[in-house]
Amino acid sequence: MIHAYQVVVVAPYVAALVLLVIPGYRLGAITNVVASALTFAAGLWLVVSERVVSDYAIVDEFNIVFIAINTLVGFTTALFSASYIGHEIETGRLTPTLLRFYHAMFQAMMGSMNLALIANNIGLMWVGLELATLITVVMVGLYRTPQAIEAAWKYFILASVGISLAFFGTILIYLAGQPALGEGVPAMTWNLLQAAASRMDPAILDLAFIFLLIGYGTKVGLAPLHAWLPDAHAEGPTPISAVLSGLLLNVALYALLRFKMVVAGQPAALDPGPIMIVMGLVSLIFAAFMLYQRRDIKRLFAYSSIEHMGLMVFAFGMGGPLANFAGLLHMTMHSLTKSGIFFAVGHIAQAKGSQRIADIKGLSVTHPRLAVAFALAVFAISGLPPFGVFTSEFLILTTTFAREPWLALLPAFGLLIGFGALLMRLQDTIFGEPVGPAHRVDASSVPLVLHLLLVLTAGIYLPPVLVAWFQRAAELLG
Amino acid sequence: MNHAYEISHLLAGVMLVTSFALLYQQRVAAVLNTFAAQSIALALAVAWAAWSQDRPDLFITALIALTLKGIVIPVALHRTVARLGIHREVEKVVGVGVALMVGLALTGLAQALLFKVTHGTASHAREELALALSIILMGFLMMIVRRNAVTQIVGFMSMENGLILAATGARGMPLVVEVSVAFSVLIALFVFAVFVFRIRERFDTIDIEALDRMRGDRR
Amino acid sequence: MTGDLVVQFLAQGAQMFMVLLIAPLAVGVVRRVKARLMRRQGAPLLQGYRDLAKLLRKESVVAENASWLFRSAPSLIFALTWVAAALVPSFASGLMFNWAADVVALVALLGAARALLALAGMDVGTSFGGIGSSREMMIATLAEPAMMLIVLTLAIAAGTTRLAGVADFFIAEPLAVRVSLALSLVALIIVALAENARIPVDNPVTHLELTMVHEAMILEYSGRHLALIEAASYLKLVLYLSLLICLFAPFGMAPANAGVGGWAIGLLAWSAKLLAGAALLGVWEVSIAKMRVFRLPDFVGIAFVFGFLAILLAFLTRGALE
Amino acid sequence: MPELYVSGAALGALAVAAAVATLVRGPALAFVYPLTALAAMALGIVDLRVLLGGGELTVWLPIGLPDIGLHLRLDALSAFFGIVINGGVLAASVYGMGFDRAKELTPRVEPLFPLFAATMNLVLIADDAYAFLFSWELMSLASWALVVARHTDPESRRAGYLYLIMAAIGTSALLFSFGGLAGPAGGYGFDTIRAHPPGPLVAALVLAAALVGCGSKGGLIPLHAWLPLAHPAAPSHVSALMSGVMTKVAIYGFVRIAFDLLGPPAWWWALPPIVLGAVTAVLGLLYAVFDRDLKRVLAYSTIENVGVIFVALGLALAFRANGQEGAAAVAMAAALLHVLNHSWFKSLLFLGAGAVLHATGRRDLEGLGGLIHRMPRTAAFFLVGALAISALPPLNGFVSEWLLFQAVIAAPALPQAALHFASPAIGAMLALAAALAAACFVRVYGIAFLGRPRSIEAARAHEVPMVQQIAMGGLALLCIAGGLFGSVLAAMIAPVLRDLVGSVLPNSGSGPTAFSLIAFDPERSIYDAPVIAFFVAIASLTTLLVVHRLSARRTRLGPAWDCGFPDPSPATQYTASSFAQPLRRVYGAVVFAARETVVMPPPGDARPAQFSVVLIDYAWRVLYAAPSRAVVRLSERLNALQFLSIRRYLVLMFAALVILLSIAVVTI
Repeated sequence: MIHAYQVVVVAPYVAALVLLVIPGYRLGAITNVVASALTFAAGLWLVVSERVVSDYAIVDEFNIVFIAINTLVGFTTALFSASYIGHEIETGRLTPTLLRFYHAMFQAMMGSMNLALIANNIGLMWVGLELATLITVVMVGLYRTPQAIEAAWKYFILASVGISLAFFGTILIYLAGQPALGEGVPAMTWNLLQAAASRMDPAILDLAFIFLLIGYGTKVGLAPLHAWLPDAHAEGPTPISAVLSGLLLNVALYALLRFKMVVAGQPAALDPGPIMIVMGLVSLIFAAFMLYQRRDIKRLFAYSSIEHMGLMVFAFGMGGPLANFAGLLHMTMHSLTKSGIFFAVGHIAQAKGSQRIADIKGLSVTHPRLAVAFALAVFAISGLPPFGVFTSEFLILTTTFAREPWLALLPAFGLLIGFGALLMRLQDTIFGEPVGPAHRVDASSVPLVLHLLLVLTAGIYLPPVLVAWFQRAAELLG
Repeated sequence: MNHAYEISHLLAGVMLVTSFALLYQQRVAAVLNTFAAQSIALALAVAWAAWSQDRPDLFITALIALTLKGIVIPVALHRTVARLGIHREVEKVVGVGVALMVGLALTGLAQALLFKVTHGTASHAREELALALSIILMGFLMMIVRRNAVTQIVGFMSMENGLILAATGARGMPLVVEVSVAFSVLIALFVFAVFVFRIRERFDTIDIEALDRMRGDRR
Repeated sequence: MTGDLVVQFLAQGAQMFMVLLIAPLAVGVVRRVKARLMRRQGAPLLQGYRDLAKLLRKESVVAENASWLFRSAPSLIFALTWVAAALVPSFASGLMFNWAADVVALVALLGAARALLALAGMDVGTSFGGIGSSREMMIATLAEPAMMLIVLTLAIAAGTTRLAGVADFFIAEPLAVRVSLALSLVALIIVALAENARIPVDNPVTHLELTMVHEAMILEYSGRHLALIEAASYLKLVLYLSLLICLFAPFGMAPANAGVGGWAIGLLAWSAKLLAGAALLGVWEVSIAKMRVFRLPDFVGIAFVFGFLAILLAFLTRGALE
Repeated sequence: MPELYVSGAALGALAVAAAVATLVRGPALAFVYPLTALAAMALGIVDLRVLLGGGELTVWLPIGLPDIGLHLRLDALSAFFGIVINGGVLAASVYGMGFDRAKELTPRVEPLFPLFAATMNLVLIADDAYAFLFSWELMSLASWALVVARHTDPESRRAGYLYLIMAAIGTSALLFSFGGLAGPAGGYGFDTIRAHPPGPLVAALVLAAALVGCGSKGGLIPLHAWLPLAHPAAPSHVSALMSGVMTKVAIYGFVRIAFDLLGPPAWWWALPPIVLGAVTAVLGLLYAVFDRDLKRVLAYSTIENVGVIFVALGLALAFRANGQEGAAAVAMAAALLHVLNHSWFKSLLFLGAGAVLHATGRRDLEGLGGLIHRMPRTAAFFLVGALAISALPPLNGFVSEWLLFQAVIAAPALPQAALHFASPAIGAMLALAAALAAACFVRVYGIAFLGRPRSIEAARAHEVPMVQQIAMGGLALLCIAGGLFGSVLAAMIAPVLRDLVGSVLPNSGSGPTAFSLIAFDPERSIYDAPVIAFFVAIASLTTLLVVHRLSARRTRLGPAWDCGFPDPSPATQYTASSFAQPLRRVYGAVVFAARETVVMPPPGDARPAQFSVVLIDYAWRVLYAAPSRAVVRLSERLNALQFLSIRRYLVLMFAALVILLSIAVVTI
């Protein structure tokens, strides 16, 4: 009897192998969609089937949401990419061989991320996360333009250093857990570590958390460890940007939070809260200012991802049931919205044949529907109602003000600065007299609409079961 | 079996010394030799751990360390260096003296951090851990105080030596072997990447400064 | 009872017609006094009545592009001013509709008349009208804050904004908060000069473009329209004079329940005081020169300052009383 | 409870209208306005029933925030503001019915119009912080989209940008104030908040945040700069909504927070609203008096009225804090009635401006003139609005103005020195504002409607469609009726006053006539509009009669007096700028450092003389231009971090690591 979580992890890898041998990119694209649909189905099955805690796999209230999101966005992205990537062949940016490679890597990446999410073993999670990272490195360099290769190289070096530091942190966690849990696998198992946290050596925990914060923080894209993120988003294929912002950052943050749970279990250890608050605020405000000078629309939204990651880290740093709840909600909403935005950006790039903001004007005249969808997506990410991001930002800011009135000014300041830049760019792109070419967009708009609908629903109504999961996870996060 | 610790500490100490030597070296060739020495020391340390903790699988790690990092990569890099004709002085960002001072400070920091560790198995392993940590930090330092790609790769590899050391020092830690393999692959990719860029002649030198001339988003 | 009501009503009506009746005479007095002080023969005292009658008889010339507003403004302006003037307690404080005479409302009624006049001035579209209207409104913005301060002082002193109430209060205790009252008296006089377009704010007899204010606004009017506007300005003068009287020299005013006899006395006293005030105005006007338009802020500013001082002093004295 | 279903249906209808309008195109869009009008009427009737019938409607839905849900509540206060809102919406939609189906309907406006109306209603009935801010921000968003409807015009893009940014700032301020009210436990329901009023320090922060949040939406100086740009940029019937109605939503927010949620006030809470309000009142009109764009003048005068309302609210706070409920009732009545009145005459004026824009295609006063001949009805209605907004009796503007002056006159009785020494200054500033308002609107009306046309368009102007005249006429009628029967309105808002300040105005039965408006007690102050109007009517009738009898009836039409220059061109008339000149000399030099420069060519030189005026807007310079420049400069500085070499990025990483490690060393 195989269990859903096994399917969720294994299916993509199998699909990857299959895709490696399938000739013809259309067939490959279809296979990719089918495989992702399968994984998504398995994810849903996982949601409804009972929770799992085995030596190597864990599925609890905390990660179930992220598995669901992961498989869902994986599916929608595959859908988008299937209708999008053909265009790349026509424009000659990709060869069929590369495209076959692309599809295989896509599945492998999804599988690795699912592995990282489901792993009950900190070593296994590390492996999964690093695998996903290295694959994305290759994907970023896919176009083989100088810029793409440079972005990939930068990503590669920074990520490798991050990997090493994270691994050292992992070793330290093992060392901390070893006395309590004995040698071997148990000392690397999430649920046991969490349970035994109070009996661990605080000093080692602190050291471990710092290394993990820097190591995984590099993947979360916290300033000043963010340098790889904008270029990687800008130079890679758009579907990959969507997956990067929507999923990989989340998975990295998920890892960080797991470790925070462990550290939170040991009162004697250094409180990670202030550190996370500072790093979060730095990323938030820094990214907000960086938005103003952007000329590449994908890089623009990459920086906005940094901004929102900063806000989440800030929220988790604040801690407490309300802020943690808001942080988790924000993670979910951000990954849905941001991947949706990248879908829209892909459409725009096809419509105008360029991703330079200067070349994009008057969309609301040439492509009214696309313009409306894009505007809605941007408003959603800016935390305006009726979208879910508004809910999370509402909770974060209000509860912060209620607890630390003066501290609340900083995130609000950052968000306002960021909103100023995004709104400016939005108005530049959708308003005014259209310039340049206005091609027909053949990429499917279903994924974008789907994501917008989900975010909209969340802004108006949060299903109680979701709320229950989040609240449970929030109290674990301390 | 107290001497087990002493021997492993001895080997770790040797590695630390080699790290300092790496910071000190002026010429690429010498850097590579020193690194080879460090890797061999690592191999010995791992082998010793494998024997003393009787975990035969660690011998694989030792073997990898010895062959790949002790011999193959240094030789390969020697070739490259010769081919690229950059075996003269390595351009440094800060002087050797400063680098060594910073290295000392980092070592002190590492000691101070692990001094707090009080109980559990960790406390036995803590000196070794401290040494590993300082090796890692100094590898990182080497990556940022040297300007050319080969020395940076070496820096990264000595960082990773420190990691393997720490991993083996942690008694009974699973996956060490797999991870060491993974890291070797990573390094292979590193070296490979440099070669690739060289072969495709996208970048006429492998000085990393040149690798990122065309940072995106210019006007 | 009903008879009493009728009498009351008649008394109110009487006040209404008294002000109308006496207005031209008051103006005549002013002019006569000025003339005499200038060693001129001067027009007879009743000249004002003659002027009105003459204007009413003349045909009125209206510019082609004048609108209905231009034609209907005069009667409205006249009516508003008349009502305002009739609301100020003159010879008796407790008349039937005395409660309707709220200071704030009174000022506002005059404001409405002024706005209409300014609009009428701009209707034909000559630059004269523009000059007059713009300057008139500017002067109003200077005068109204001062007026508000005066009202505030009185309200603090008397605890009401009903003119009759204020008058009663001053009849009852004529020595109340004297200093601040003196100050606000000066302020009110200055405001009155500004509002009535008298020297030094404006010269009612000039027709020199650069200095005209009120005359410029009504330059296009003639015949019966002009008559109404002139009458309105006469009434305004009477209004301010009797306002000054009822606030600062209420003695002789008949109390609420005084019969016809009391009213007669009050009437005599009031007319005497009114004409005396007119004469004083004449004296003042010959003894001072017209100011340049943009010196006015300084002049009316004095009223503002005095009004403010008056209130502060009122606070202090009240604090002393408490 | 039928009201519940009616209002639900009406709101639903608005939503449906918005949704459907996004799908249809062209003339079909015209259905929006009748539907919106009906919905607004229904909502208004419900509000009226609740206000008069007492009681309240409450709804709870399991959506919105988890564990809290969506609370909706229609109490007396919401109902009163609901009447204001829906009255404005009704007028605007009736006006919209007059649009030319072929030319004047665009998918950029019609779908958002009902949405805008619905969101404003939602803000009023929201009974928890989330619902409130949700609909508040949605309202901003809808109005933003309406502002940028003419998107090809860079000016309106700029206006929209500034507007939405300021709206976001205001919303975050309100987020803070509700966060303070809800407390760390997150009790976002208003009933929870009422149950646990915050401590003094938090209360102060909440009040400050609320003042920023609502002030920025209402245009309180110095948060006003967006308003004169955004309100005129929208289509005129939307400008009417934004200026006449949406600013009232902002005021509602402040009243709800300061009088209802925040618990018993401290006396010094009154100072910020009073001071800011008074400054806003005067400065707003000075801006207006010097501006030459018809719609922008109206927007600036909106700023002034908001200031006046805030002064009244501040006084009400002060009186209430000192337990003087009677005076508090007077001040509050002044505020609420001014809200109502302003919504009427400002909507009327904006619709009139829209009519002028439609008829002539121009907004600049210098190009208008003589419209009273070409569009007589519009001119008449606009005149009513202009006189009403100048607070002249017997129109409605004066009723609230009178009550406000009564409140100011009562202020010296307050024990706190700060307040009673401030009262004369407040009174003087309000009087100045009133006089300036009169000057401003005499100028607007005299230049735009009177005199001779200053442009071909003005000379060729035509009257607007009947429906639009009906919309304006209805509002004009309301202005007159509200002026005559202000006492009735005051009686209507009694429940609101009782809820907010615990006292009401003495009912007019205790006065001499049935319609006399009484402040404090009949012995103290009475304003009886009907009686005064009756006197004026009698007087003017008698006058007309007498003049008709006595005078020569002959009237001769002749050319205007031209000083001997035959047929002077319309350019010789007084212009808007020249009308403003005396005021500019007196006030402009002080407030805006106004400088006039005249270049006279020497005799014999054919070049025209040049006259130019420079006004400096310090508020803009300091609070808007400087910060935006700072943001850009800082972003340019930071942008260097996008272009570092990999090694430098590694240095950053290393530094972060070492710093954290050192922190660990020192802290553990």
